[in-house]
Amino acid sequence: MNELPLLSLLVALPWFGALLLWLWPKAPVRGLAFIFCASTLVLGVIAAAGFDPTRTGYQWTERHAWIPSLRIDYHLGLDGMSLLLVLLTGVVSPVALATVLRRLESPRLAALLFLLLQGAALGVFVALDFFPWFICWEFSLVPAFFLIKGWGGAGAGRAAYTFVVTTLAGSAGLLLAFAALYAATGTMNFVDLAQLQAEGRLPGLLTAVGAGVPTLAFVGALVGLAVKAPLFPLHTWMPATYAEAPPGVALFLTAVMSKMGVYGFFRILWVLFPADLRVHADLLLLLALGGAVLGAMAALRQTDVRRMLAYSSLNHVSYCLVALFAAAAGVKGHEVAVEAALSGALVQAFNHGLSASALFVCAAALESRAGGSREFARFGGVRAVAPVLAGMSGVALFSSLGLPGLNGFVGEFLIFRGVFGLAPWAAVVGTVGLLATALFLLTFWQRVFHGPPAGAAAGPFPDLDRGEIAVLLPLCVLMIVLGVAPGLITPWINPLVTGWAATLPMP
Amino acid sequence: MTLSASLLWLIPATPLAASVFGLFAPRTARTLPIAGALLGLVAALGLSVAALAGALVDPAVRATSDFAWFTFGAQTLRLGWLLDPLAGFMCVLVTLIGLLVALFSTAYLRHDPRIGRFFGFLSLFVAAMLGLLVTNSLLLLFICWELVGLASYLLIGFWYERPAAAAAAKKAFITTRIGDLGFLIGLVWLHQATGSALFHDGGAGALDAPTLARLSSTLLPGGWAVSTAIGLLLFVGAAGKSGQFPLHVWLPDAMEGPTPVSALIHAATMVAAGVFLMARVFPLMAADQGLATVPFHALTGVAVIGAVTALLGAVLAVAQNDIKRVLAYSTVSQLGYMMLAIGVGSWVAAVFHLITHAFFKALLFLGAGSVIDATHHEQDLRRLGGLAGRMRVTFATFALGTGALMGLPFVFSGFWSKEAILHAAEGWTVSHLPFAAGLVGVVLTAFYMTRLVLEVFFGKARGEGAAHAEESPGLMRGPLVVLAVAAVGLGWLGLPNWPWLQTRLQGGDWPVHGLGEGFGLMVVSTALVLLGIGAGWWWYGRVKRTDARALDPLARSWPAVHAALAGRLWLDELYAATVGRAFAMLARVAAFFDRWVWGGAVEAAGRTAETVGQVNRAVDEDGLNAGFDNTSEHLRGSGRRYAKAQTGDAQSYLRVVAIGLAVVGVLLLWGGVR
Amino acid sequence: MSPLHLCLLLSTVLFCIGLAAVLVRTSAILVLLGVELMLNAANLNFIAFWRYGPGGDDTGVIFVLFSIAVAAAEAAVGLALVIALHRHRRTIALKAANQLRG
Amino acid sequence: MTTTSVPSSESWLEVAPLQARDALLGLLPESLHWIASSVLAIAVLVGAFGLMFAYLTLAERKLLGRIQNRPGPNRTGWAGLLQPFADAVKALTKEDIVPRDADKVLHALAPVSLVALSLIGLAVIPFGRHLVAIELDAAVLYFFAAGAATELSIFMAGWASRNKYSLLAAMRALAQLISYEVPLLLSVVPVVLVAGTLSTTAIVAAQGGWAAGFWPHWHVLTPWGFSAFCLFMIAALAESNRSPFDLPEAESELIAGHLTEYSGFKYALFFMAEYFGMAALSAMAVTLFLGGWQAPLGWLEVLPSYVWFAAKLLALLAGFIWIRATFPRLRIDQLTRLAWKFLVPMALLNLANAAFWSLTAGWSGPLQAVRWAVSLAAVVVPFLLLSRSLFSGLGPRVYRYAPS
Amino acid sequence: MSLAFLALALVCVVTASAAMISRNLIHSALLLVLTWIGLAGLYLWAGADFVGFSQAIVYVGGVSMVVLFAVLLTRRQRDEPLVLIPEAGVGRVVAGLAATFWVAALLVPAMVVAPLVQRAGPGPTLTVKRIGELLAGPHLVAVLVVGVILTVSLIGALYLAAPVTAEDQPEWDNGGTGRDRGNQEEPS
Repeated sequence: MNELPLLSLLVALPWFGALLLWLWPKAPVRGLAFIFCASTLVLGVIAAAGFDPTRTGYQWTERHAWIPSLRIDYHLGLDGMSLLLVLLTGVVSPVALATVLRRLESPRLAALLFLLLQGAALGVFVALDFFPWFICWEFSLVPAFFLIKGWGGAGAGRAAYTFVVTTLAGSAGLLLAFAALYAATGTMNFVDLAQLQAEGRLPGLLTAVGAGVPTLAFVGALVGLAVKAPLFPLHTWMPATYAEAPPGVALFLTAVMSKMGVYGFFRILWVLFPADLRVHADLLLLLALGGAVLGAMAALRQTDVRRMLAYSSLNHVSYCLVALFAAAAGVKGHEVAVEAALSGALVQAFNHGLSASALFVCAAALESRAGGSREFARFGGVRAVAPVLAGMSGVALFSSLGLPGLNGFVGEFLIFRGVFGLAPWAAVVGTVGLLATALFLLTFWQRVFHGPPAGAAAGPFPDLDRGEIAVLLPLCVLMIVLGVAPGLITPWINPLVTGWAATLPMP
Repeated sequence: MTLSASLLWLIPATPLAASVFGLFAPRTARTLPIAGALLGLVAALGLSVAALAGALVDPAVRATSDFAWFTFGAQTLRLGWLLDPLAGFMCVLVTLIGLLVALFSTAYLRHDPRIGRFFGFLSLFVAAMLGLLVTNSLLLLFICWELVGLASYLLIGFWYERPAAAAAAKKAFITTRIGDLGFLIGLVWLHQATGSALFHDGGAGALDAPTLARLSSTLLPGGWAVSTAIGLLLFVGAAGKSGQFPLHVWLPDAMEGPTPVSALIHAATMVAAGVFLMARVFPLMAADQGLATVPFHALTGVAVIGAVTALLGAVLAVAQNDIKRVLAYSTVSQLGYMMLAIGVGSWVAAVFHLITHAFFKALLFLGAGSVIDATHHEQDLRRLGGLAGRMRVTFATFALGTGALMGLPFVFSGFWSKEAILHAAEGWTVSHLPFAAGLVGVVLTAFYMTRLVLEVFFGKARGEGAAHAEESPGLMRGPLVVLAVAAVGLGWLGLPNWPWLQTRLQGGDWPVHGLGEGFGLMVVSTALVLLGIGAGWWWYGRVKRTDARALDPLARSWPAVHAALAGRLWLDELYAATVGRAFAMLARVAAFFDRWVWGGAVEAAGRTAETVGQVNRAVDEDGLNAGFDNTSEHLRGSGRRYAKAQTGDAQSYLRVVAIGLAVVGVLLLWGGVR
Repeated sequence: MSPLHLCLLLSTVLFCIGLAAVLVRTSAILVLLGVELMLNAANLNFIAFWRYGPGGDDTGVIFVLFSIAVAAAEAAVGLALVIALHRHRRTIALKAANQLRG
Repeated sequence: MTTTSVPSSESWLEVAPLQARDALLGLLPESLHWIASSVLAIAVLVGAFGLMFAYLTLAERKLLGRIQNRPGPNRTGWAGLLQPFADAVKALTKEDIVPRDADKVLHALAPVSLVALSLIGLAVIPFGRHLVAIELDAAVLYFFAAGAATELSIFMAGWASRNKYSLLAAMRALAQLISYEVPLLLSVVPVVLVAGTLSTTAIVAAQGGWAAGFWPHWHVLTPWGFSAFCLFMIAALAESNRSPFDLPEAESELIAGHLTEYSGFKYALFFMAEYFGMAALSAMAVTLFLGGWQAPLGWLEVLPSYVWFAAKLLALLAGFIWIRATFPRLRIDQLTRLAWKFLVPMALLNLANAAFWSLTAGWSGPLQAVRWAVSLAAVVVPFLLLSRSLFSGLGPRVYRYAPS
Repeated sequence: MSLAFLALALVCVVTASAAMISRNLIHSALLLVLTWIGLAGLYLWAGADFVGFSQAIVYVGGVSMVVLFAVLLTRRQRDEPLVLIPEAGVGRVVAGLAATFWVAALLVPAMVVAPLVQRAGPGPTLTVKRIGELLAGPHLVAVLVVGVILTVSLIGALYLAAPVTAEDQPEWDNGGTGRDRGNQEEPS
């Protein structure tokens, strides 16, 4: 138990930065915003350094009574998974912030809102009590809404509206679920609930509350999380939102916000409702596969860069969920496959964060050079005119394609290794998704980068400037390094995954 | 000086390091990337020779050195390097041909501004290929396999300004990708089944006997042995990469890339990777041979596909008008022969043919390259012709290559390796059809090569490019000569009576039998070759075409057949019609569903919420508010009436007070109120 | 009719006269005089009850003393008001002072 | 005269009046005794004071003359003794003119009410040891109640004559009377405080006896007493419109003030009322401060009590006349300022002084001297301060009317 | 019943009603003074000497003066007759009398019916000393309060009545300066 309140600091710093920006009129906005944004990465690294992977359970925990009468605690903690996602947020946020603030005449409000958003996202990853968790979960919507609405494209208003409303509708289910849990157990703390579940008393307590309550609670939580990490049928808000949102925000949305959904699946559904998850595993697996395959298919049809990227991130996140649901159906004897699937899901979540960010930055670069238009047709032969942009986006593209040697492959291989072990048919269908992904990404690459310079590329099309390179380079290096040596991040999640695999029921 | 297994990783590492120069150097850099690449190749060649020497010390032993990649959950993925004669020979082959092609490219691409990038990609390709050859793990093999695919994509699409090249690159990558998916499933299944990612891990590896016995014994629901299924899945990957039917369509289009690329990648090395894979995992493929109960044997599938591809490649090569496409189809056909050899059980013959084919096919391609360079990028046969006189060395080397390809008896390496395959095919117990296909292939091969030679080198120069062609520079002719020597000499390594190569590859004894035993077969094949040449001469030698637009003699005699062949049997259109449209349809359905069905549902939810809001407002507005409004109006009205009572006249108030006093008094006193 | 009743009768009469004046007369000063009269009638009551009542304590008398003092103060203020009213309205008719109305 | 029992110990002179009364009453039936005695008392009072009035007018004119170095009226009778009767005849024979629009009733009522009210005040004054018309418990209060009513008459006079000047004069007179009634009453309060009673006979009794044989207990001979006496006399002067304060009917002012429209007998009545008022106030002063009928020295008791009373009264009246002859007339603003800024504060402080005096009654020996010293200081210091402040405001007079 | 009481009662009633009926304000004021004197007499008759005399001093001395001054100060413009104050409408009179009648209708029967405890014989005697003790004793607070009330009300009355600032002065009251403020035309 480390004594430094690192996690509170982690969440508070961005918010403090936002406050400072708000209060200090003459603040050097960009510098200040970056300092606070990057500070979370520094803290993340410190947390990682102090993190003892071999020990299971939560570290850097802080637990103080918040509302004693309701037994609600201000409980923060870090386990392998949250550490991974905190680091992801730490890496992606500066990238997103840079993209948001690029060539913005009055960056103050945007930076302020972004910092709020980042704080809320970090809050979600470290909170261990439903109360603070849900607050951060909901609060993240507010700045996102305003960022999208304020600096988004033409249809931003409507997109932001649908985004917030659908997410809220979903989280209403979540709230109901935890209300039921609270009614049954009297506590909302994840750790205590997990303990109850481990002792097997949770289902009994829930049925005590009402006949159908356990399933209802499960469905509520599932819907809430499914909307956030777009599980197939509930993803309709995503394309419009990613297309209309300002590139930086879209980047943050896809890289981090969708991971909040995946994190929720692991932290809540996997831990608290394993039985229900197992019962519905097949259906959910089908949906996730649908997301993956149909998502990729739909991406093929898109002519708008960002909408295509939206579908591609739907595809990738769906792969994580495929792995999760396959693992949910796992039984004793399939430990290896379950471990492969779960660690694959987490690694994929992390890697997709990186590759999606890079892709969105490139999309932003393309957009800014084509006068805000996002249609493929507006581009052609960009590689001839802007080779560095082509090179960087090539790396990002092939990483999200799953080319071995880059980080995308590691997650993909683990997921397929796991899913094949658990549900071979799903793996086979999944490969169709992979093929489609390769197809639409290369089509995009061919239409935009190859061929003679045409459209916007014909006109003044400056190559990446120092700012953009400074943002993209670390991402590409990270992608290559993690591709070659995924061992850097897997040790954190291994004990977690082994623990989960050990709890598989008898066949 | 021998190279131990643990240093094997140096072989792929050096070209990789060289590629970094090419890729990250500034775009217009020339000398640094070229020098880097050549140096890398030379070093790799040296190391490969050392490794081969090491392996040949004791051909039977497989030296491995393993390392842990990363752990997931409780499992640790271990990868490793493997040194055996097969790897050694292949490394030498790749590095040698790579070097020669690199030298050729320095001249061939001297005008191209992005030559630095080209050599970067080239080194990357060689590195990936070498990695693939020396690995002891199927996973690492898969990783290199994909990187090779990437390199081919980059090289095919090198001149990305040309849309055709870009499309070809994408098509190549996608088609190989389809194969790779099969490979991935196979890889995953193997790891699932064997628990190890290594081939040979002291008995626990995937290809070690005990695991193979376990695999072949476990049966799938359909009765198939697991090993068969995994074998076939891996074969799908190999088919993709080696351009076997039905995944061969990308190879002819890959000719869009620069000729040295075609020479190195699409003739000698990369396409051979599939065959190498089959050779490497042969024990797995053959695991189910002994089981009679198993309904289908993996190798049978390979043989059938190999035969079909051989026949198909040869047939399609006949009607092509592009010099490189003819050679491409010829490669497809030869790869078919190699797969046929593996299918019939003799992977050694396949490897032997692979080695010889690599050299003479590289020779032919580079010859074609020199012709193209000389005629200022003229690739259409109809506009070539009469180059024999102008380009003597190219013609001579090209003729030697053609001889080796057709398998002219005794002198050329092609003859011996093809003989070995036909001999093995003849001995195949399952069915004789592959043998027959092989023979027909021999005839067709002879025919289209003769056509090619006659069209290009003999007759009148039909295009102005051909008219002014003069011999290529020295740097291009050097490699041609070396390759010509190899094309001729290599055959003697694997003579039936002196099977030096085969024993080394087999790592054990190889039946030595005199010339007489397979003599009958040799006579038949020689006859077929001569038949092919004669036919070739009959159609194309007798009356030289003088006009580029003149009808192809073959078309005159069999127009329908020729048109079919020219259209490549409309296979591409067939694919487009079936797979392409299915995909597009699926995509359209997905997009439609996405926009209307799910979107619709959300939209509907939104609409209902709005209408509920509307109704609520209406009720609220007309119902409740109206009620409140008029009551308050009523109150205000009465209020105003009462206000009138306040007259302001004090006395009127006092009167009221007095009366009130009286009334209250009366009530209190007598009202009995108390 | 006991003496007490007589006294009470007298005070009632005086009271009613005062009340009538207050209710009827229009002149502010007369209304004030009416009020004074009503007050004196009340005082008379006190003294009557002191004189003829069960007796025992003299609070009645004390009360009358205070009542007289307060009545004097009241008269002074009332008439000051009348003078102020006159200054603004030029008349002392009560009708003039009817601004405070609904 | 209430039928008081006659103590036999006193000299027969003391009781002579009582005895005469009893003799007269004896003639009447018992039931009429009460009425007869009161009528007798009234008759005696009116007679005595009427006679005194007459000769007082004469005395005044003679004294003024003598002060102004002239003989005064000496034509009627020996040295003018018959002058009052001559005046009376003149008043009665003069034509009584009443203005046409005058309020006849009020015009007639005014002088009559004034005289009546002046007289009824005398009922409570103890002329002798047993010579007091009505023995009232709240005698002092009765006397000032009567005094207060006189203002009404003056108003009636001023108002009824329908004459702007008379009305204005009446208003000014009333202002003066009201503003001096306050110090009058306040100066009486210390006496009541020390005596502890409102009854005049008790007050006179309280002033009996002599300290150290020769120093009578008269209130005037104490520091607060003397100060109170002076204040009382000044206020009395103002109340009876005499000398320095005779502004209302001063010749140099508004003609005859509120008496302009009066002539003949009504005017005489007003004149008579004025003198009765003056006499009543002097009598009250004697009772309160000069020890009433108490003899100045022990052995002077031999003379009857009413003789001492008469002597003191005549002395005071002479003082009045003397003051009239010597002091200049005060302007209305000086007059009111004197009242509110000097007399009232002095009276209030005097009240405190008297309180101190009565609380420290028990002191004896040396403390007695301390008591005197403090009391004396309590009179002198405020007097000096107030008088200085009194004249501080005087500066050149600002003539609001006359053009500067 | 004693003759004195009847006489005094008669005086009071007659003068009071006359005062209230009289059309001339001064007359009604003076008649009311008589009523007050009658009342003082009644108090004396009842044996409460002190009250009677204080009634005399306060009402006859003080209040009457205030009333009369008020009447004088609020006389109409010089040119309007003083006497005739326009009477209100008949309706007002009838209503007022009706109200008075109702109050009377309440008081008289109430008085008659009320179970009054009577004490025959001579009334209690009340000496000034007794009153003094009472005032200085239990009723000390009341005395102080009345003192405050008097001071405050008199100062208030003074403030209300006196025209403190120029604009308070009505235009017709030229503040005794002789100049008619209304029309400030230049002297020709």
